[in-house]
Parts: sequence; C-alpha cells; structure tokens
Amino acid sequence: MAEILSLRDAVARLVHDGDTVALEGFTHLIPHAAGQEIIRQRRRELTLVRMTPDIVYDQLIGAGCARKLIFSWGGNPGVGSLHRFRDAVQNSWPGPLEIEEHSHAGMANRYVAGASGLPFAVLRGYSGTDLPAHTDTIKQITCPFTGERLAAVSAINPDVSIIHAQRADRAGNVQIWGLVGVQKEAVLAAKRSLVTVEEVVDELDPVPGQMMLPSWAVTAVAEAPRGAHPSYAQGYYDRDNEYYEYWDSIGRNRDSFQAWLDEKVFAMEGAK
Amino acid sequence: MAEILSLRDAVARLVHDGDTVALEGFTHLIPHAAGQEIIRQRRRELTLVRMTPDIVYDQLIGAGCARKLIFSWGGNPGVGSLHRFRDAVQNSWPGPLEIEEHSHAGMANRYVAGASGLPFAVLRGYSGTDLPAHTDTIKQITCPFTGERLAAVSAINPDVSIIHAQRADRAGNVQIWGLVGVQKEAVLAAKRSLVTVEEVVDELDPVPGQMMLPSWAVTAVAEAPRGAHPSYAQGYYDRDNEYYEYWDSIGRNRDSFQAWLDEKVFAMEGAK
Amino acid sequence: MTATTDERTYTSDEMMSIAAARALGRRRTFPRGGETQHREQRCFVGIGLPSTAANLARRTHAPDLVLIYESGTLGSKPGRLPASIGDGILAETADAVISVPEVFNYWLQPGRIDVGFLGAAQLDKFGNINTTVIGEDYAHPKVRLPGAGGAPEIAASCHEVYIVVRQTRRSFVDRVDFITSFGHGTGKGDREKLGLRGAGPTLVITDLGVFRPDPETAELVLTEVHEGVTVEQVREATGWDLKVSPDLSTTTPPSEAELATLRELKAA
Amino acid sequence: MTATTDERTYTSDEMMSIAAARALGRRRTFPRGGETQHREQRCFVGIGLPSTAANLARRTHAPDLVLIYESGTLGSKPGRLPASIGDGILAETADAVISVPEVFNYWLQPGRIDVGFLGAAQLDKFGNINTTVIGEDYAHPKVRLPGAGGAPEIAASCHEVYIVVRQTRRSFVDRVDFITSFGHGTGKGDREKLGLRGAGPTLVITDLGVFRPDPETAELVLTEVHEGVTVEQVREATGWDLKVSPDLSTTTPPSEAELATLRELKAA
Repeated sequence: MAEILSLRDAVARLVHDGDTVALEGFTHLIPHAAGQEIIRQRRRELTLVRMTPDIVYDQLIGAGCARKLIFSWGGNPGVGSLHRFRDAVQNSWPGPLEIEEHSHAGMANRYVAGASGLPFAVLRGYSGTDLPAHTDTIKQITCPFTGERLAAVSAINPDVSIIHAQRADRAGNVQIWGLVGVQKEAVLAAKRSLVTVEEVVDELDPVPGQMMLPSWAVTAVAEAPRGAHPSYAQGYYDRDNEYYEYWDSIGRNRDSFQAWLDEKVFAMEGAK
Repeated sequence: MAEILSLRDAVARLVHDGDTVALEGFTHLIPHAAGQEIIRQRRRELTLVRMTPDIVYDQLIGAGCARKLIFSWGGNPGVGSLHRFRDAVQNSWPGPLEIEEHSHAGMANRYVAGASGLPFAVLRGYSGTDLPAHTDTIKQITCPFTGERLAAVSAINPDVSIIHAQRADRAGNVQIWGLVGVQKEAVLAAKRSLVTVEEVVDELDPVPGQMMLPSWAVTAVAEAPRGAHPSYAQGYYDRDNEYYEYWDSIGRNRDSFQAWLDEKVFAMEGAK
Repeated sequence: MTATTDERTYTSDEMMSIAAARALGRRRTFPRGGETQHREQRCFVGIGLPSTAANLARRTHAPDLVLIYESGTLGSKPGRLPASIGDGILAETADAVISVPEVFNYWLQPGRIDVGFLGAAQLDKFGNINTTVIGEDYAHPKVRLPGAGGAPEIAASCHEVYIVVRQTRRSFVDRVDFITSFGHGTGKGDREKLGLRGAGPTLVITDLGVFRPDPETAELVLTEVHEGVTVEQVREATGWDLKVSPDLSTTTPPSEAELATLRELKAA
Repeated sequence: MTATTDERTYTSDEMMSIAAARALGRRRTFPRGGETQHREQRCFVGIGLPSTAANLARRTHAPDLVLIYESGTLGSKPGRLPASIGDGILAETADAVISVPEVFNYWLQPGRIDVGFLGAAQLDKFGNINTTVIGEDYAHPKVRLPGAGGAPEIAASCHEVYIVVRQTRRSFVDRVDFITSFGHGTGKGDREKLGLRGAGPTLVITDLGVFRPDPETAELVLTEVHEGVTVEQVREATGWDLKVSPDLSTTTPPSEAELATLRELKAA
C-alpha cells in the first residue's frame, strides 16, 4: 500500500544522496515540483535518468545535484538548448557531468526490461550509428532462431522513480490519463516510487484512456497541485509555453540561474 | 483502411487453405462466429494458433480444418477436456494433429515479438520443465550484460489473425473494452487481420478501459452480432455457462459432434 | 467426495478450500525502501478451488488480500465467485485491467506476486507438476491433458507456490511423466541451480491432509491430516514411500463461520 | 530567413514547409492480403517544421494522411498546430493513444510507418545525420547538441525518410562529426549490409532547394532549386563538391491557397 505523505517527507524518505533517480513524464505530467524539492533538500551525486531531461533536469543539473545523466534527448522542446546541461557537459559547471546516451527506443526498452524483471531488452536499433561506441549499455545480440544481429540494451532499475499523475484515492491508487509516456514502466522498474498528484480524492471516477497504478505497486503518493507546471496536466491545466521561453533566459547564464534558484527554490524552504 | 465486409466474404478473402491462422480472445470475446464460418467454408491444412484452444478450436479440429495446433492450454474451462482435441492427438481423428506447445507467458511473448517486428522474445520461462525438449521454438539465450541464461521464443506472425470486438465505426476503427487479452498483439503480428464486431456504429463514444485499433491497422471488419457466443462480450451479453457443459456432451463422441456440425454449421450454409 | 466414512458435516472439498484460504493473507514483513514494512499479500488465482479459497480468505481473515487473475485483472474484488477467469465481474471490480502480456511480463515475472496457486494431474514427491500428458511418450500419450497455461512461470516467479489437488495413487506419484511446472526438481538446491527466484512449492493441500517440503531435502512430508483421516489412508493414496512429520497434527476442522461463508459464496 | 534578395512574397521557411507538405500523402500501391491496394500514407511527425508540413498536407491535398507523434498518438487530427508533441490536442483528436514503448515497439519498429521526418544539425552527402555533438571528441565537444531522440530508429524503420534542414556550409558537411542517425553510410548498399529495412533518406528539403540520393551512389544530388535561388548559391552553402542533376528543375512556387492555409495554421 502506498503511503500518503507530504512532498517534503516523501522526498526526504525516498531520495538519498548517490541514488539513481528517474523522473518521467514524456512532454506531459513532468514532475517539476518533485524535482525542485530534490534541489531544496540539496541531494548530491545523483544519477539522473530521463528520456528527455527538459527544464526539470536542467534545474537539477545546474543546482549541482547530479553526477551522471542517462538520457536520449536533451533540449528545451520548441525553444532550443538546455543551457545548464550544456554548461555541465562542455565546461563541467557546477561540476563534471558523466553522460550515458541512448535513443528514445533504447531508453523505452531499458525501462520495459526493468519493469519486466529482465536484465536486457532487444530492439532493432542503433545500427550504423556512433552511439554504441560511446555507450556500454548497448551491445549486439544474435537471434537464436534466425541468426539475425539485433541491439540489446541493459535494463534500467532506478533506486527511485518519480512521476506526476492527475489523481490518487485515499488508499493510494493512482489514475493517469492522456499521454502516459513511459511512466508505468519507470515506476515498475524502480525499487521505490513516488507519485505526486494534482489531488487526492475519495473516489476515482473512471476516465477514458486512463492508466491505473494499484496502490500496492507504489511506495508513496504526495499531493502537489500544479506539480507538473510548466508542463501540462490533461484535465487540469495547459502547458505554459511562455515559461519554456522564460527558462531560456534564466538558464542561459550562471548568475541568472543562481538568482532563480535562491528566489524560486531555496526561498521556498520550509514550505509544505 | 479496413474494408467492411460480410463475415462470409471476409473469411473467403482472408483465410486460405494452408494458412497459419490465429483466433484470439482470452476467455472474453472469443471469435466463435468466425471460427464456424471457417468450418463452413471447409478450409483445410490450417495451422491454428491460440493460447487457449477452447471450444472454438475443438470445433475446427473436429471438423478437420487443422493440420497443426500451436497453443498453451487446451481445456474446456471450468468443465474438463476438449474431446475433439484429445481425439485428434490421441487417435489422429479426423486426421493427425501436429502440436507445438508453450506456456501462456511464452505464447504471449511470441505474439509481442511478432507485433514488434522482432524475430524472438526473451523471458524468464520454461526453466526445469520438459517443454523445451519437445518444442523447437523455445531456446536459451545469454544476457550480453550479465551472462544470465534466459529463455528465447520465436516470434509468431500468423498469415491472418481474427478477433472479436464490441464495436467499429464505419471507417473501420475498432473499439474493445474489458479484458483485452492478447488481441492487439495478435492483430499487429499478422500479415492480414479480421475483426468481427457486435455492431458497426456511426460514432465510437469513449469507454473507460477501451483499447482502440485504428482502421489502417486492420484489413477487414465484419459485423457478427453475438459473434463471441458462448463466451461473452462485455457490455453486450454474458458468458453462456450452460453451453460449455453442453459442449462437453456434444464433443465427447464423434457421432454427436458430426450431427452438431451438420445441423449447426453446414445447415447454415448460405446464411449471410 | 471424501475418502473417509466419518460423520463430518462438511465435504473434503470444503476442507481443502478452507485449509487453502487459511494459508492465505498472513501479513508478513518485507524489506522495502530500506525499511521493513507490513503489507498486503498478493495472490495469483486460477479458477476453481484456488479462486474459491482466495475469495473465502478475503471475506474472512484477509480482507486486504490482492487477487490477480491471469486474464488481466489486478486486485479484483468480486461480490460472488467468478464463473471463469474471463468473468466480467473480475474486470469490473479490479484496481486495474491490463493485457495478458503485461500480466506475465510486468507483474508475474519480476516477482511482484507472493503466492501462486496451482493444481496438478500428477504431483511427485519433490512438488514437480504434470498437467501435459499421462504416459512416457509425449508424441503418443495415454491421456492428453490441457497443458501448461500460466503454471510454469507461476511456479518459477511467485515467492511461494501452494498446490491444491485431490490425492490418489494416480495423482501422487514417485516421478511425474512430464515436468510441466518445476517444483524442487530432484531435491534441495535444484531451483537455485536453475536461477529460479521463487521458493517453489511450500505447501500442498489435498483432501486428506497437508504436506510441506522437508527443509533439508525438499521432499514433501505429511504435516497435517484432516479430521477423520488416518496416516494409513494417506499412505495408501501416495505413490511413494511417504515420510510423516514427527510433529504431525490434525487440521483444525472448519469453523461454523468458515463453512457458512464458503457456502454462501458458492450459492451466490 | 531567406538567403536570396528577390522580392518573393513568402519566406524560405514557408517554401520549405510547403515543399515538404507536397511530398506527403501521395497514395501509392502496396501489396497486402495477396492483392495490391491503395491506402493512406502514414507519417511520423516531429514538432516544428515537420508538424507544420504534415498538418498543411492534411488540410490541402492529403486529407487521409495519418499523423503519428512519438509522444504516443496514432492518427492525430489537430485543429491547430500543436505547441509541442505533448500538446493535449494530439491525444484528444487521436484514433488511439498509446504508451511510448508501444510507439517504438509496435508501430515504428515493424515498419508500419511510411515516412519519417527528421531534422539535422549536420547532414553529410550520404544523408547521415548528426544531432549529438559538434567536434571530433565526443567527451569534450565544441557544442553539445540535444542528442538522438527518436531519430536513429525512425531513420532505420520508416519506409522513407525526409530530411528538412536550413542549409549552410556548417550544416551541409562532407562528413558528419557523429552519426546519430544512419542515412546511406558511405554509399549505396550500406543499409542493406546492416539489415536496415527502410529505404533511408529519399528526399532532403532545404531553404535553397531539394536533394535526392543518386540511384547509383546514394550521394545527395541537387534536383530542384527554389524560385530565385541559383545553383551557385546552393554550391556555396554546401560543404562538399555538389553534384547537380541534369534534370534540375525549379520548385513550383507556393500557390495562393497553400500560403493562405499555411498562414492560417500558423496563426491559429
């Protein structure tokens, strides 16, 4: 049974220095509030896993929480670069950032393998590209029936996965709808999981296209209204497109980023 | 785009002598009407694929349509044996029946591989059992990362897969809800596909838990009201538990089965 | 049917169902998230006696028991016994309805399920199960049985396996004709050698008594006889040289409440 | 931005979008079910220019074009341009919404998608794409780019790949610093050797013109220049010794209807 905790308590209890942490949500339901809570609690030496690092990891990387990033596409979608990510890779600021780089298909299958209790997954991928030369979690495998050569990727099993969903009930059952991305796989692949939700309700009325995560498959649920902002939560709020532009100006240099951190993250310290 | 055809035309066009044919529907939405249409059109030398052969394949096997059965559990659920299946395996009546036998997990993964365009799938399965010694579509594979030994099963790619669904719209988009089994995988793994439906409607109102198959992923749709009887179609009718008992008495001997065939299948010849 | 001639007010099938129900739903302590915690037990349920036992347990001592059916339902809470694993009531009352590949790949295979219930046409003294063929020649069997279904991977991946079977010399054999689902192989340590993660069969419940694997050898040992059953009767219905636990006890007979709830369930 | 100084009434980005839209949605004949049949074209769409082009095509000559977004929507029919691939309008107007693993495993990988649109930071003369790093040293790049995303497998598995890119000497290079997505490798036959099933890049559309691979060598050849653009201008913006088709033509300029529909789309 998932415990219902405050976001602060949930992060304190589930995310530890040195952990491998996945925050998932593919363009929709990106768990921003949880990301900022991790910054606020000054976690260090994290291995961050996420298909699309997005603004949420630009913030964590800039704040010095990460020692390594495992990812498949690291841009500010529709705007341009993630400047904190680039600064870390190109200039080791605020510290060196090791990277482990895949394609979307590879990352998705690594989560599938993790959720399935398998050590690896097979796909038609990476052929002819330079990625396998730099990423040791990509290898080749031979089909025992046809002799065909295919790609194998190792499973991802984060210490903790964090996602954002629309709703949970008081027993901790989680309901997500709209684009569901790779969230189920991320939760099931992880040793521990936290689901932040727009609201905890008495009854989860069925919604077409819903994906349900039973309470007993989740470690903790925390209420975090607007916890996906500036991404969107279908049925609750739209994407804040201006924020993505705004982030470009904040993330572009170290001073403006540091000022943002102090004002928008650390100054909120003590908040629930 | 799926073509909307009569069941007779659809079977005539899509199912050929010698084909590998999968009729899927796991305890729910079993495509009985399509199975009986295949008998009526006197198809021969089929390789029949289905996780649970059930009554639908007992009928096809008894009618002499099959030369081979690929399956994972061949009983009359809740009642006992499939007598026509047993008679074929034990006594080669009405002809010899080759079998290729898996577990449910193996069959489900064979469809997943087929739907994914991969030649095989990997699972933790069959360890210590006598199945691999008799089934050459089960082999071992070694994880290239951990060295662990796992099972590999070859993909299933039927010539044609047939499923039953609740509804389609006039464009041929298909809507299924309730227990969805392995139907999506069976359709996507096949070269051709036929979906029989309870009704073709103007608009597919969303239903919680629905699974949608876009028209362009399906070859043909045929209206077949009560086409899953004696299994059930959630939202339309319940399982006819008495029929499963009744079938035990019909299937138990060759004469009663032959009489049933003449009366209930061939006498319907010419029907739409 | 019962093999005894006493005047018990319940059938041996009722005793089996109740003994199986009692085995379920004991909350236990598991390491998770660096802490240990109590949590609900999760049970993979087949139709027939296992489903009866699991639903009885939910209605008596184990209201939090999570029922998982291989047709694709997680956490079904049916108000009556389902007629088949495809009964709509399982989907309608579930926490989540999922595809069949997902049942096996995301939920069973990674070891998320505590107890798997299995039946057997033949069971041997090391808990290996045959549901495939009777007879030594697979290609020309004496009796063709239904086959494997979900059992091989349930036997491999659930934390524990409970086997429920009516016991005769034909079903309780020294060595099964075909291993459909692996129990303890040829004895202690075989599961580990194969890399199987679950503990395998830890409990066998029949219409005569209860068996558990010997901790040293993994051979099934009679640990309980049901009320009115003698060890001699069990021995006669066992196809190998039966070992009896020095701590042999008699199964507590069904309580009035257990019987009433069971009969209510069956009648609904 | 346009590199030319003529008095065209449209921008070079508009020309690119319209040229890309025109390439889409041509119904073709495919073998299926033992017969050949016409069917709708299916297009894997990224945000930005590809999404603009695909939605423009749907609104003009190709109403049946099926749009697939990697965020998990099959057959989206948005009434305005989506702001991102996560825009709710894509899910709300789709034939089906699916998980991200399913997009790649069940729909892209088996070759169900006809056309994949890709961009490029660097593109070489054999259509190989770099979106990973600028600079020879992967560990210490001059510029760290976003990376692969869905592109490597789109390039591998779609029947054809259309590349849309603004052309400069920095983007059109003799040899990419890093192969993120495989085009034609070092020439004709390389894709077959790797077992890649799709035909790879068959069309490259830039702000200056249109390129297609030479059927003999797979090297990109200039086959069209846009209105007002000279071959010399194209050559100056190409980092290799450019080959020009003997059948070089000039791109038909945007029609009033195309421009009006495009501008309406962008304004909505």
